[in-house]
Amino acid sequence: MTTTVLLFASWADALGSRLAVELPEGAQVADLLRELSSRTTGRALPEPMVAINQRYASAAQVIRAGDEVAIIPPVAGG
Amino acid sequence: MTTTVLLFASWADALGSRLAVELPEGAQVADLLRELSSRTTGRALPEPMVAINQRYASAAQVIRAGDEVAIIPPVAGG
Amino acid sequence: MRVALVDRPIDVAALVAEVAHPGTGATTLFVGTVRDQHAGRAVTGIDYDAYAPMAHRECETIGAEAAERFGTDRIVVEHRLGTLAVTEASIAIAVAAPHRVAALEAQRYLIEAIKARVPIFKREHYADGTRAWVDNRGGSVVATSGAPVEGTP
Amino acid sequence: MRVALVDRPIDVAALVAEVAHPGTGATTLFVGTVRDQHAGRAVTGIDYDAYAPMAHRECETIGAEAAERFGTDRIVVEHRLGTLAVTEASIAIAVAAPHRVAALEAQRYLIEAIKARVPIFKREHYADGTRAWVDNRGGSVVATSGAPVEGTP
Repeated sequence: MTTTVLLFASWADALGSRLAVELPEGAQVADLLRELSSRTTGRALPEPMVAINQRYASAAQVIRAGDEVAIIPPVAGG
Repeated sequence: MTTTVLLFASWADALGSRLAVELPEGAQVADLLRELSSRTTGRALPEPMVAINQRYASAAQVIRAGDEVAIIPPVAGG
Repeated sequence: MRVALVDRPIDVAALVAEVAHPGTGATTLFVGTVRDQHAGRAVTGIDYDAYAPMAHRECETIGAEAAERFGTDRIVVEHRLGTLAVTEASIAIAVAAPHRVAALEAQRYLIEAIKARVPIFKREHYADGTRAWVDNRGGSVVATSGAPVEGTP
Repeated sequence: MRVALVDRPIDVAALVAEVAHPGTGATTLFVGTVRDQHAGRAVTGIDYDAYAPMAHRECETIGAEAAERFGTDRIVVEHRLGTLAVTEASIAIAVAAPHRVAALEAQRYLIEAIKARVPIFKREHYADGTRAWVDNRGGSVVATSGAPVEGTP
């Protein structure tokens, strides 16, 4: 299953603002974060939240085909 | 000692906005309030604060000749 | 820090501009306005009266307290006196500070202290033509004028 | 209740006017502005970026929470995106309510929740030509661009 992941701020600087990631069926948010960490080894990136379909997701949430997945670094609004 | 007393809001409606009150030397704020109460018997006036020279005064503060004395009903600023 | 009792409409945007500074990251504005009702009665306007010299002095004291306590002197307070119509501003308080907590807490300190301590008085005008002095201790009516008064705004 | 992400200057006076209503007695405005320094470094501007559809949705959720919790839907939030100069407003929140406690507490709830939850990101521009993403967890710098960048405002 190929999932398109949106990235922002320092994560976008490191990996681009849109990334296609191959994940097994039934993959969870934690699996995605492990995969992304392997691509950023040695870089000082802040631990992100993950949103699925524009809502914050837990580490155990399963990613499904067609989900809008986003890597959200610590926010700075206001 | 004749003291000029400034009055506001409901107290001004009842007794006028400026009143000359005869007080003995050494009279305290409490004495002034007693004197004014005797002039407003039967009227539903709220208990006021007293200011001397534009500062809130205690019941025991002594009123001196030349003091600027004011009767301050419950405030309503804001 | 600036405080003023004014007898013309308050320009709230001007107050916000007045406290602006490159070193501030947060600005708060509080505006008190005349409501169309109070304690279940329809209100058409309010007269604000003051023991003006003491009210000015007490506002200055409160402003200095807030400046000291919250670490910013970028504070402006204007309180209007006279007869106000519904929706008009009776008070505006603008505060700017480097960080938001100071700006938020100074704003709250200022409005609470002004409401509790500054010798300003208000008389509400009701839709039935009567008027009454009210206060900030829960807003109870403490005295009502007898007959309806002409010229209620 | 209205929330918006905007790419032009925020007109704070218009926001205050937008929440006005004859039934409200208190209006609060919070404005966040770009400071000229942060963590000891001279700041010349900030880029605000967002995960825009989610940021808008999250602002609407927070606005609805505040409306429910504080009993007023006279709430307007505008957050600006793009490159802002020092003193420009990044966010403005206006709230009007019948009584001051609701207007003050809703304002604080809104700014705290927006700062904690809305996916908006900022990159500071420093006087030395560098830029860095910073966040709201105490404002620490979390990543710094390598070389100085041209065109810092």
